[in-house]
Amino acid sequence: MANIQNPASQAQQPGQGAFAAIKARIFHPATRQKLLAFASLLTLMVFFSFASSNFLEIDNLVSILQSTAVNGVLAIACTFVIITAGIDLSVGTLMTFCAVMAGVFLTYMGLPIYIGIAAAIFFGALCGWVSGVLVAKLKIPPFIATLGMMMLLKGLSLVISGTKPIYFNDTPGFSAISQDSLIGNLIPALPIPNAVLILFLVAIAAGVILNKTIFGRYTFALGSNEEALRLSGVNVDFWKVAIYTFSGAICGIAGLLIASRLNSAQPALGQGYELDAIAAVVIGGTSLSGGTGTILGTIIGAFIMSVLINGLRMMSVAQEWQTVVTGVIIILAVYMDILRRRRQ
Amino acid sequence: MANIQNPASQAQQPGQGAFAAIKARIFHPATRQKLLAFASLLTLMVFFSFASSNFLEIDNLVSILQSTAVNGVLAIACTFVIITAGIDLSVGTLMTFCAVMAGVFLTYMGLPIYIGIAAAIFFGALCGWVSGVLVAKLKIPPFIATLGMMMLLKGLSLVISGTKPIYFNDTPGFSAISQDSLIGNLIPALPIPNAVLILFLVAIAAGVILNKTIFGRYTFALGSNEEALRLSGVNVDFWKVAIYTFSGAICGIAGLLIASRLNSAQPALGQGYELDAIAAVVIGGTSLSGGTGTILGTIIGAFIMSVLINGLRMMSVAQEWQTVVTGVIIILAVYMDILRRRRQ
Amino acid sequence: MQQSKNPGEDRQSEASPPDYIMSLENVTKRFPGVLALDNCRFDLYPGEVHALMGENGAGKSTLMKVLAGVYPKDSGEIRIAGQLVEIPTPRAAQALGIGIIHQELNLMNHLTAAQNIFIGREPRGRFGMFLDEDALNRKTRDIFERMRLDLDPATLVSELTVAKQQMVEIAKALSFDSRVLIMDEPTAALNNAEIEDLFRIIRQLQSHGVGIIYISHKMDELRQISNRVTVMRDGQYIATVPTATTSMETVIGMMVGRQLDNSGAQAPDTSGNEIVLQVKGLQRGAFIKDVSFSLRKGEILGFAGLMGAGRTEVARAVFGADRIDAGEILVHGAKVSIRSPKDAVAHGIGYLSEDRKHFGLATGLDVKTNVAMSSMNRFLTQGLFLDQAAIRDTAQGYVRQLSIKTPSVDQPVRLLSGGNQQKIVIAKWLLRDCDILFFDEPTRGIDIGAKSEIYKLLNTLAEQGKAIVMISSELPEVLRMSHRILVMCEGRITGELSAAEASQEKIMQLATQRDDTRVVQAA
Amino acid sequence: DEVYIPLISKGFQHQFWQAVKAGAEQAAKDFNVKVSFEGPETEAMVDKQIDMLSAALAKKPKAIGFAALDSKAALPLLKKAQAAHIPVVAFDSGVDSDIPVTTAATDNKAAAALAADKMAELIGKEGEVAVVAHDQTSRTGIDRRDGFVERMKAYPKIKIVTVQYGAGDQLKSTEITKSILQAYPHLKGAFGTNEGSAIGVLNGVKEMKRKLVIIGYDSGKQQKDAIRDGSMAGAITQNPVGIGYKTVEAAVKALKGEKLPKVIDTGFYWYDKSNISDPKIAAVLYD
Ligand SMILES: Nc1ncnc2c1ncn2[C@@H]1O[C@H](COP(=O)(O)OP(=O)(O)OP(=O)(O)O)[C@@H](O)[C@H]1O
Ligand SMILES: Nc1ncnc2c1ncn2[C@@H]1O[C@H](COP(=O)(O)OP(=O)(O)OP(=O)(O)O)[C@@H](O)[C@H]1O
Ligand SMILES: [Mg+2]
Ligand SMILES: [Mg+2]
Repeated sequence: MANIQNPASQAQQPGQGAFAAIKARIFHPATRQKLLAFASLLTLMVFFSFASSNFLEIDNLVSILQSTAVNGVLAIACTFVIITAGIDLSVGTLMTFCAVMAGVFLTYMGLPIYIGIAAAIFFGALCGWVSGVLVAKLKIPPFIATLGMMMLLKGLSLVISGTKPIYFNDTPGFSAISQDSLIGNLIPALPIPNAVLILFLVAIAAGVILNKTIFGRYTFALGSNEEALRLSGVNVDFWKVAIYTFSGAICGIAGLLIASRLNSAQPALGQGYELDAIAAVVIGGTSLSGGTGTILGTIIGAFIMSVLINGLRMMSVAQEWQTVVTGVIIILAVYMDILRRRRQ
Repeated sequence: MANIQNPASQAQQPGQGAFAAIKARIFHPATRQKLLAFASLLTLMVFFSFASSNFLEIDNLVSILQSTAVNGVLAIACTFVIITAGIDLSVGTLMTFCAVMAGVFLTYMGLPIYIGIAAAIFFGALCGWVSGVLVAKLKIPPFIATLGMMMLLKGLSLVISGTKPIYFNDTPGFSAISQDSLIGNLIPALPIPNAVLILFLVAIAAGVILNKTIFGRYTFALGSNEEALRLSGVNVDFWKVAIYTFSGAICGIAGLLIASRLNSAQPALGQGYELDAIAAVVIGGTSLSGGTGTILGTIIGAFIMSVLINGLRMMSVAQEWQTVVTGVIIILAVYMDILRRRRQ
Repeated sequence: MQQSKNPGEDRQSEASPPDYIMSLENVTKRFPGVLALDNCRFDLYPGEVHALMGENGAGKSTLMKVLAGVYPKDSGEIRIAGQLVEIPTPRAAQALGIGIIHQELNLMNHLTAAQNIFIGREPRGRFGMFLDEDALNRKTRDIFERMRLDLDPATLVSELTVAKQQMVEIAKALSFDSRVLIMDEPTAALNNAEIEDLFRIIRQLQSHGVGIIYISHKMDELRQISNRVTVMRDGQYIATVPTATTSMETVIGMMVGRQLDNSGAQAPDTSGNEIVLQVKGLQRGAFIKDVSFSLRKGEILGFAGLMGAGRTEVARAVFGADRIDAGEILVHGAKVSIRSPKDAVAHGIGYLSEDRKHFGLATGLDVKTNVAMSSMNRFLTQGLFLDQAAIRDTAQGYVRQLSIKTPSVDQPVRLLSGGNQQKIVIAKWLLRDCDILFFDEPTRGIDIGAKSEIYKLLNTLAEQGKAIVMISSELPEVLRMSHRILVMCEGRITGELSAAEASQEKIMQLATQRDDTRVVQAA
Repeated sequence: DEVYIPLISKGFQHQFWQAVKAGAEQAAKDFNVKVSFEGPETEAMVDKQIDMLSAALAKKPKAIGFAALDSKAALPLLKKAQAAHIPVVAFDSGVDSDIPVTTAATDNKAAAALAADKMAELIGKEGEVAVVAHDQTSRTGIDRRDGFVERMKAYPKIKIVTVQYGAGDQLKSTEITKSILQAYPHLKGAFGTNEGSAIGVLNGVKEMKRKLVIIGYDSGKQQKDAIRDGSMAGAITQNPVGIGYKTVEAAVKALKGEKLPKVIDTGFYWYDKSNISDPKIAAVLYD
């Protein structure tokens, strides 16, 4: 709505020449937005590199990357749901639930590692499917369906694990999923952990799915006008369930990442992670009212969050002030995104 | 949207007689809905009174009432914002912030009690005003604006209190706000604490404001079609800010209630409370997409939540299972509400 | 510059004579990529009905929104009663005595009709604090009575049909007692009887000296109601002419810049063709009562009736958008089970909704996605990926074929004018290539040029062997296009007319043929 | 009929509380009573704990075990218990009141001071040290932080460069540790004030491939493994099972009218590679 009352002050001049045309291509709204989305991130990084001498060291950059992995993957999962104008509060505890299920198959049952991986993703998809059915078939608002799922899964993780962490010591190679560095083995100067590699692979796959496939197209259409999509003869419920299922499966990957990183499934962890993930998505320019969004934006949003937290820690800012600053920056980042859009 | 596809099976029969007319009045949708909203609550209460012999004792009922007070008041605050199709994630930490501010004025400065009360409400309104400006003027989505405020206020509470609880021992009478019983003094058989009295007073005031004043009218109109309201020449931004401010002031009252109950301002408390409050609102039949809602429903929703938790505790259900059951019941309660509406 | 372009114009004076109640000079309004108003002008006398004409996207609504304080103008002058004014907000417009009925409905669905009408001007009761709901309903009832509208002021707007909602919008505009009243396609959703009522009200306002700006694509209305006509094209002012002395062909010529072919095609005989769709005993609550009909290949079957007759309901039910209580649907002679629009589309049935904003378009998405919306499967490569280039080409093809006015196929649909949006819905169903097509008010809000294109299109589709149901509340259109006409009233089919025997009178008679029990009530 | 004793703790999801619960359940079996165990999700939720206490009192228990998050806030309910002649046994940390018949607790401050002494010893009494604490506002969090920080003042050449809080969340504590290590390249030691924090420190150090003296708190499989393989220098353990057991035992004794000491010190121990298998230590550790 807002940009309908677009003040016309920035309107183009009539009679553009060839030069103007070239300029227009470079400053094409879509291109410009993507470039500008980096701006907040870069501003933050420049600021912190002045504020803390160690900030730009490779080790620290790697650890920023590493710390973005879990939130980044969760944020990608959320992006799909949010583009459909839904919301998913269960991503954090679902991640934990998947980690616990991997633990059940690997540690309790002693099955081979790939079964554990498959189990995490399968149970993620299964729980996503349940949320999807609640939302699509029973018409329960996503906020409530996933709030309920959040609590349900939190409880189940504790029940299944007996409120004890499940360790993966008996599954050699499990911790490598997240902690080893395939890239580092090839290029020693870039000791980027696999978790980050997985984040980027998931992001690329998600980006392709969102932009190049029918699944992605329906994701946008659902968020834009569900009824119109239904009346176009599309099985809206099916696709909605599919989107939640897919998003759940991605949470399963996040579960593997965190379990592998901690070499254990920590059943009590997870609540609160959903807010970080949603914040990343929205900072990245995806609208909570649905119909728009990009994976690239989400990734940038996730990096803004982790750079911010890392930088404040590097500056040894007191924790209570870290919270204050994070709150302010979240608002600011989204505000800048809004200004950017309005200008177009 | 949903009621357009209203299945016609329940359609009225043509040619209703006088009898049918009377029946229709008794079963008038609005009346019936309100009656039915109690049904879930009563079902729960009947169930628990069989499951636990102590459940129906006056002490326990009073303790249920007492434990509903804070969440009930927060849920009332949320109701206004949710009816505008917004959301307020900051209610929990705002409540805490107001409690801390009361502590600053009463304990740190030693001012008289009514100044502390005024301060809590004033700072609640002030913070609500800030959220309102972020949402209405800067067009930041309510989810993000209030998420940012949630973090900001959490941090500020810690900063101001020096991360220590502020006790109200030097303010005699402060604990009476919530813990004494005016009703109990009059009718000893009903030792209902003042907190509950305040909850009901706030509810009645909120109900009147929502249904009988222009403020309430615009609250509904905003949630129903903001653009139409704007085109009708109403200063939409002003009213939106006013609604968030009002909601903030109610959070200030919640802050007083909790501070008085604990005889201290606990600066770390508050996060997570917003989800309980929102759950109560939605269980009470207010739609997250805005435009509809009742205070009575919200109160019933808040009672459903606290009866549930109390009942499970009385049954000594293991805590992890309590979480599971709560998740399921939240979904069920909302689903029943949806079924009920669909039937109309 | 304007004058040199428009030698035919009869009022050339630069300054606004004092008798203008309102005048606009050189108003320009630019949207990103679109020059919506290009030095446009307009003026209005008290007590006149001044029609504003132009093709879809000509800038009519934009001009009116500038007047109503919705959009700020980039440049230009607005005078009210000779006084230079700025109109930054809708409130300012109201204060200046400008009332508007917007082209799109702008109602708050969760509020009652009365609450909508007086939003922002609620009568207050005691202490000026509480709302006086009784006074509100009383005042609303007065307005409804003036309009001869039979509607309970306390009905929720969401429970009203589009037509009734439009009446509420009209009532709202009337309630302002404005000096200038803008009506942007007020009759698009109304039937003849309602239009008559509206015209009666307009004449009444006229006699009280209210100046009325009237936008419509229905030519016959202009004849009936307007004193002068101003034509716009591409955001520019073309000319102003008195209605009485100007032929409609001239006006149309100024609008589209060419002559239109208006000859009605001779209805072909399709009675021997294969029956592709047969509906038997369709029943849905109180809305559809025992509706049966059949549709042949190559046939255009008109559905006529008054507002709320149940035509939309029938189409939605056959299309699977609503559940039905009873009834059989046969496609190509075989009984089919249609439980959702997906099933319907799978059986080759398409449905163009009468409410494009809510049911037809994902307005936040771009043109090409909307065109491809129900045919995505067709653009799959390797069963997974979408062939973006093909989607783009296809969409561009339709933009050209239907003369859709849009900067590119990447433009979000919500930025297009109403008529162009409608064309995109049509493109969507053309692309889907269904055998059976329900067109529900296909020309609602469409300009005369585009209308004749759509008629041509319908005829072509029929010639290609498609079976078409055309629901329309414009009788001339039904009469002109249909090979056969079904008339509905209160959920039943009250009669069938062949193209030859059909006439406005006959249709109206069937359309008001109520149930016996009801006739007594109505009398 | 059966004697019922509810225990209201400060939490339930952490291993520590699960061990307390296990001790309480053991005692319940030994003394033939019924117990229940409940605590809020985070140690910030003072009012939720009070609701729990209130519900527990409504169940008309014979006695009650209570680990107050904020004892002043709980006072009205404790008075109510007293009026109903329900003996209250405080556990884990004290209650500022004379209502409890006894208190079964660890002196967290002294325990953390011991950790500081060990740290000083292990890093050679000089250098930079960091604290990753689990909470900024809870009693245990504050006591362990302050106990450690205050004792370190006795070592002038040791500098505590930063205290950060990770909510006992392993992942958050890992990230915090990594940024601390990055910001203070010369760090010689780190103290994690509970199990989650300690594991976080351990992970962070491991991921940064650094070598430093890590001291943990509480036990759990990962900490025990780390101490065995030398990546963690040692840790403080309380006796959570003992706390749970002693709490129930004291309640039973109170019901029988037996005299109880004002404080039952359940003790704390330093354990490292050398004594981890010692039966006395092994008995107070949990997985
Ligand atoms: N908010 C907007 N942003 C960008 N372009 C717009 C906007 N509103 C209108 N336009 C464009 O301005 C032009 C004029 O639109 P307008 O709605 O005034 O046409 P109209 O004459 O009312 O057409 P119709 O008869 O179809 O209603 C169109 O090209 C339209 O696409
Ligand atoms: N969702 C709904 N809830 C209640 N009544 C409805 C609903 N939809 C339609 N109706 C009623 O069903 C009847 C048929 O309406 P329908 O829209 O089919 O009429 P129509 O002949 O298409 O007329 P129109 O010109 O208004 O489109 C009307 O009386 C209308 O009030
Ligand atoms: Mg228009
Ligand atoms: Mg219709």
